[in-house]
Amino acid sequence: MLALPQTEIKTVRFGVVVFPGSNCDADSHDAVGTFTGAEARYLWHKDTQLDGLDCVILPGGFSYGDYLRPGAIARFSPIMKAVGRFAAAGGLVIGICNGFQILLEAGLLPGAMHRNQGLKFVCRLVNLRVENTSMPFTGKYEQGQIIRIPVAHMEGNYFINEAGLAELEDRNQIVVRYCNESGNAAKEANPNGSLGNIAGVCNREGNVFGLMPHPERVCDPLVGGADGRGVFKSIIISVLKNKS
Amino acid sequence: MELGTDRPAYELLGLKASEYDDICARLGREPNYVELAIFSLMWSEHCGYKHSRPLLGDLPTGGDCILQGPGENAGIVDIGEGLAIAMKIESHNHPSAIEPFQGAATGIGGIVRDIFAVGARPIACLDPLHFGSLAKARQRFLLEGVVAGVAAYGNCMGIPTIGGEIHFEDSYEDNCLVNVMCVGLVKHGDILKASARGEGNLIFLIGSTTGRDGIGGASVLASAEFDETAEEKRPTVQVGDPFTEKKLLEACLEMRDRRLLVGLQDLGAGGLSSSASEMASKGGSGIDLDISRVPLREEGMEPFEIMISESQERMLACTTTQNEVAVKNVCAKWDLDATVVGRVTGNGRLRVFNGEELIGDMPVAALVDEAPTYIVKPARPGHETDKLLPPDRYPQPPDLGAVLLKLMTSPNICSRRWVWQQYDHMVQTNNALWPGGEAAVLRLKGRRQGVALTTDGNGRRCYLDPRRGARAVVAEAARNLSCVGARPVAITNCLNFGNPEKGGIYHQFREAVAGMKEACQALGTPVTGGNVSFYNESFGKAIYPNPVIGMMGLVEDASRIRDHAFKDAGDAVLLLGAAEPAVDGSEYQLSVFGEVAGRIPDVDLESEKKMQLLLREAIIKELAKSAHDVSDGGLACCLAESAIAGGIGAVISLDEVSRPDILLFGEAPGLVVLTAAEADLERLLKLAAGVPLKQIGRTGGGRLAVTAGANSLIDLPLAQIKQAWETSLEAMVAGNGAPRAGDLANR
Amino acid sequence: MKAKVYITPKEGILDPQGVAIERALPALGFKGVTGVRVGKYIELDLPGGGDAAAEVDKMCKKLLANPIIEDFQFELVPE
Amino acid sequence: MKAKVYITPKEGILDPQGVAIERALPALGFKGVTGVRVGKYIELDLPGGGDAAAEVDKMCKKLLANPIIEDFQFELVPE
Ligand SMILES: Nc1ncnc2c1ncn2[C@@H]1O[C@H](COP(=O)(O)OP(=O)(O)O)[C@@H](O)[C@H]1O
Ligand SMILES: [Mg+2]
Repeated sequence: MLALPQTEIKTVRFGVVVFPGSNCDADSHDAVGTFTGAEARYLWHKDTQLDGLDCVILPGGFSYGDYLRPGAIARFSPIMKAVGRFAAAGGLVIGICNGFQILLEAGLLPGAMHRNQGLKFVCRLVNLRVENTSMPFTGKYEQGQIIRIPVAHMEGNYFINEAGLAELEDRNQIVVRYCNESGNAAKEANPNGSLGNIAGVCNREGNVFGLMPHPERVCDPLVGGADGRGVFKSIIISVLKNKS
Repeated sequence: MELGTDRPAYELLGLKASEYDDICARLGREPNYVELAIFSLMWSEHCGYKHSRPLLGDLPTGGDCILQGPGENAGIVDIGEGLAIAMKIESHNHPSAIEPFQGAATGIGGIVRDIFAVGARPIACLDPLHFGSLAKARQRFLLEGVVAGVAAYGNCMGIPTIGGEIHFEDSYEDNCLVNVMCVGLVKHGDILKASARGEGNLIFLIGSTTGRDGIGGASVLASAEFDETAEEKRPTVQVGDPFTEKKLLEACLEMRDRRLLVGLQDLGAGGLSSSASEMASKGGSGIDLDISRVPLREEGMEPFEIMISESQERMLACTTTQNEVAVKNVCAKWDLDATVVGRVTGNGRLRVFNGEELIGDMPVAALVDEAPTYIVKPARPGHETDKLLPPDRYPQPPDLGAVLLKLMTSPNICSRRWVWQQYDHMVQTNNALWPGGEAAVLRLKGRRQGVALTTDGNGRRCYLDPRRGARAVVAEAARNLSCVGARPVAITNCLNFGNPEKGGIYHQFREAVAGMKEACQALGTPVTGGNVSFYNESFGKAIYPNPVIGMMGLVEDASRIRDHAFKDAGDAVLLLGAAEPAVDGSEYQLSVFGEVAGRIPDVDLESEKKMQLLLREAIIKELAKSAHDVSDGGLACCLAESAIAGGIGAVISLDEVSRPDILLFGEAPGLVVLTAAEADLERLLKLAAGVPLKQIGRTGGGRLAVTAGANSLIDLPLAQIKQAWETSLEAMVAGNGAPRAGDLANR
Repeated sequence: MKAKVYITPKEGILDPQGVAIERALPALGFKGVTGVRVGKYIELDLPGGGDAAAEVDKMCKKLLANPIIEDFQFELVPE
Repeated sequence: MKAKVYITPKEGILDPQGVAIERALPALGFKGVTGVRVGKYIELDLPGGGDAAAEVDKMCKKLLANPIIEDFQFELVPE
C-alpha cells in the first residue's frame, strides 16, 4: 500500500507495549502488521530492552485499571524507564489515548488530562485538523487536512497552563486539533472540552507524539475508514529516510 | 442469623419446610449451618431452576452446528474451519435496581466470565435494558447509572458493547431489567469444560480476595420479590473491578493456550459453593475444599460466609499437580492471587474443611441436580383476550404528521446514540456495522465471514399474549439479522418474569417458552443456553413477561452486508411481507392513546421464513440497497428512520384504506422496507416469486411525504423529523420531561 | 460557610482503586503500606442562613455520596 | 500510623466534576451553593519506622497527586 518496496518496509520495527490493562494493543499491532507490512512485536511492561526498535507504540486501554488517574501507575513500570531513554536517544514514541495519558504522567509530553467535560466516556468519530506535518508521525498528511478518526475515552480533556500553551503554539507542538467538517476548531466539535481543541501534541524534538484519537481503528475501510493509515505510513517513511 | 425471630433457619434462608425435609433425607441427618447455607443457595430458584427446569427441557437445543448446548457456562456454535462462537446472556436486574452502576458493571463482569470460562475470547457485549418512564427522576438515575456501569466495565475490559436495546414502560418502574449478552470466539480445540476430574488434581481459586459482598445474592436478591426490606438487603451490593477481570481473562486464556487446565469455572451466583459443586458434578467427581486457605478481604468471616460469598472477579480452575507451578507463574505474571483451595476426590461429595476440621459433607448430586422442581397450576390472566380491539375504539388523530413526530421522539423509538456513544463499541476493530441499525456485524480477522448479533425483547406484546409475543420476538431477532444479510443460526435467551409460584405468572412463562420453542423450530435457530430471572415483582406487581432473545447469525462475506439507510435518491422503496398492522400492543397505542390492550397479531412463521430467505438473497445478490424491519412505530417510523440514516427523503403513496393511521403506525410482525435501484427492480420482483413485495414509493428530496390516494397523510421536512428523533433521549435524561400519553389523541 | 465533605467506601465494600494503589506502591519503593482506601473529598461554599449541617447532610445523601456503598462525614468551617 | 491524604484541584483550574455538581444542586432544592471542588480522599496505613511524613509527602508527589493540576495535604494519625 505504500509506494515503497515491501522488503524495505519490513525492516521497520515497531514495538507495542502491553500493560496488564492495555486493550488496544492487538489493534495497534494489527494496524502495523496487517496494513503496512512493517514488523510489529509486543513488549511486556516489565521489559527493559528496546534495542533494534524504530518506533514504540503505547496503546490505548486502562494500563493499570487507571482508577487513580490514567497513566499514574503505568509511568512507573520498568518499560517506561526504557521508553524515556529510547526517546532521549531520538527513537520515535507514539502514545495513543491511554498511551498519551501515560506520556503526560511520565513527563515525556507537557500537560495533564482532566475528566471529559461531559463527565461521560465518549466513543465516536471526530474530525481532526492536522496542524503540523513537519514531523515523523504526520508527514503523509497535508497541512490543514481534515481527517476522520474515532475517540474513545473518559479523560481526554487536555490541560496546560498559559505559559505552556504559548510554548506549544510557538514551537508548533500542537499536532492535531478537533474541528468541524469545514475545519474550524469550533467548540461543538470538541468531544471532551480540551484546551484549544487540542487532540494531540508532540515534544520539542518532535519524536514523541501523544494523541487521544485512535488512528489504529481506522486503517481498514471495512470497519470505519482508512484515515488513520497516514500516521503509520508517515512513521515508516520517516524511519526509512533516516536509515538511508 | 437474624435475631428476634423464631422462624427456623431454613426459612430465613428461603427454603420451604418440605425442602428442608428433603435435604435431611438426602443427608441422612439434619444439615449443620454451613451445609444449610450451601443447600439454600444451590436450591434457590436462581441456581436450582426449580420452576423452570421442566419446561426448559422442551426447548430445541440440537443442530449440526451446536458444539455445546445448555448446561455449560456458555453455548458454543460451530462457524466452520475450526472456529466457534460462544454466547450467553444473563440478567442482573435486582442488583441494578438497588445500585445501578455497580449492578450493571458486575452484570457485565459475570457474563464475561462465563464466556472465557469456556475458553473463548470475548469479542462483544450487547445490553438489553428496560426501565420505567423517564418522566420520573429515579428512572433517569437508573438509566444513567446502568449505562455508565456497562460502559465502565466493558470499556475497561476492551470488549466492545455493540448492541442491545432500551425500552421504557411503567411496568419496569420498580424492577428494571438489565440483561447482558456476551459473545466470544474460540478454536474448537481450545474449548474448556467446567469439570473437575482426576483424583488428586488441584482446585485453584484465582483472582480477587473473598469478602462479605454479595452474601446471599442469589437466594436473597434473585429469588424473592422486592418489598420494604429491599433497603436492608443492601450489604449484598458488589463492586466491580474490571481491571482485575481483564487480568483474569488474559491469565485464563494464557493457561488455556499452555494447556494447563483440566477444567475452568467462573464464580458467579452461589460463589464457591456453586462453582465447586458444579465442577464436581460435571466431572463426575467430588471435591474437598479447605476454606481456611481462601484469601479473605475481611476479618472474622464465618465459614458459611466464605462458602457463599459472591465476591466478583474470581475463577476456579482444576489442574494437575504437575502444572501447579506453571499455573502460579502465569497468575503471578498477571499479578493475580492463585491459591490451591481444594482437591478432586472420587467420592462424589462436596466436603468442606476449615483447616483440619470437616465442617460440611454433602453429595454433589443432591446439590446440583436434585433441587426439587415445581409445576404450578397455570391461570390465564384476565387481561388476555382472543379478540382484536374494535377498529373504532380509538378515533384517528387529525394530524398524522404530528403523530409521527411524537412517535419519533418516544423514548422507545428515538435515537439511542446518547447510550452507545458511552460504550467503546469499536475496540478490537471488527465492526463492519456500527450501532444504531438492525444488528451488529463483526468481521472475523483473516476471514471473509462475519458474525451478526442482535437482541430483542418485547414485554408489552408478551403481556398481551405471551405465546404470540415470544414467537414474534424470536422472529424479529431473525428478521433483524436477515435485514443486514445474515443467516440466523442460534439463540441464547434471558427469561425475565414475575413470581412463578403464582398461576398467572406461571402461565405467562409456560406460554412464552412454548412460543419461543415454536419459533426456534420453525426458523431453525436452536437454543444454546440462557438464563431465567424470576421474581421480578415489587409490592406484588410483576413486570411484563419478557423473554429476551440474543441471536447470532452469519454472513459469508462481511463486506456484502446492508444497513437500513436510504442510499441514493431515485431508488424504489418497497414493502416486503404481507402482515396486517394492528393498533393492539403497538407503540402508537401506548404513546398516543395511553393504553396497552387487545390482541397482538401473530407471526406466520412459514411466510416469515420464506420472506427472510428472499431478503438475504436480495442482499447477497446486491439487489437490495437497504433493508429495515417494520417494528416499533410501524411503517411510518421505519421509513423515517431509513430516511434519517441516509439523509435522503422519500415520497410514498399507499392504497386508500379506512384507517390510514393504523396502516402507518400499527404494528405486525413480518414486514420489511427495502430500497432498490430502478435498474434492479425487475430482477428483484422476479426473485420474489410468491413472496409479497410491492413498490410503495421512491427515495429523494428533503421531505418525507406520504399520500393515500389523493390524501396527503404526512408531509414533513426530514430535518425536522431528524431533530426530534436525535435529541429526544438526551433531553429526557436531562429531565426535560418525557412526553405524556394522551395529549395528541385529544387534540 | 464552607463545608468539607469526606466520602469513603463503606466498610466491607471492595475498593478497587485502593487495591490497585496498594499493589503499585511496593514497586515504587514504598513497602508495607496497607489498608489503602480511596474516597472523595469535596469542598463547597454554602449560602448564609438556614441549618447548614442539615443541608449538607441532605446534599450528601441525595447527590454527593452514594449511601449504598459509601459513608460520608463532613465539617463546617466558618470563613 | 494512619495517613489521611486530601487531594484537591489546583486553585483556578477547571474542575469538571465540581462544575457538574454545582449545576445539579439547584434542581435538587439546594440554592446558592458555589465553589464546589471535587478532590480525592485517601487513607492508608503506614508500616512503623522511618520518617512517616517524608514518606507520605513523597508518595503524594510521585503517585497520588498530579502536581500540574492538583494540590495535596495530609495528616498523620497515630493509631
Ligand atoms: N432460558 C434458558 N434456556 C436455555 N438454557 C438455559 C436457560 N436458562 C438457563 N439455562 C442453562 O442452564 C445452565 C445454568 O445456568 P446458570 O445457572 O445461569 O449458569 P451460570 O451459573 O454459568 O451463570 C446454563 O447452561 C444455561 O445455559
Ligand atoms: Mg458460569
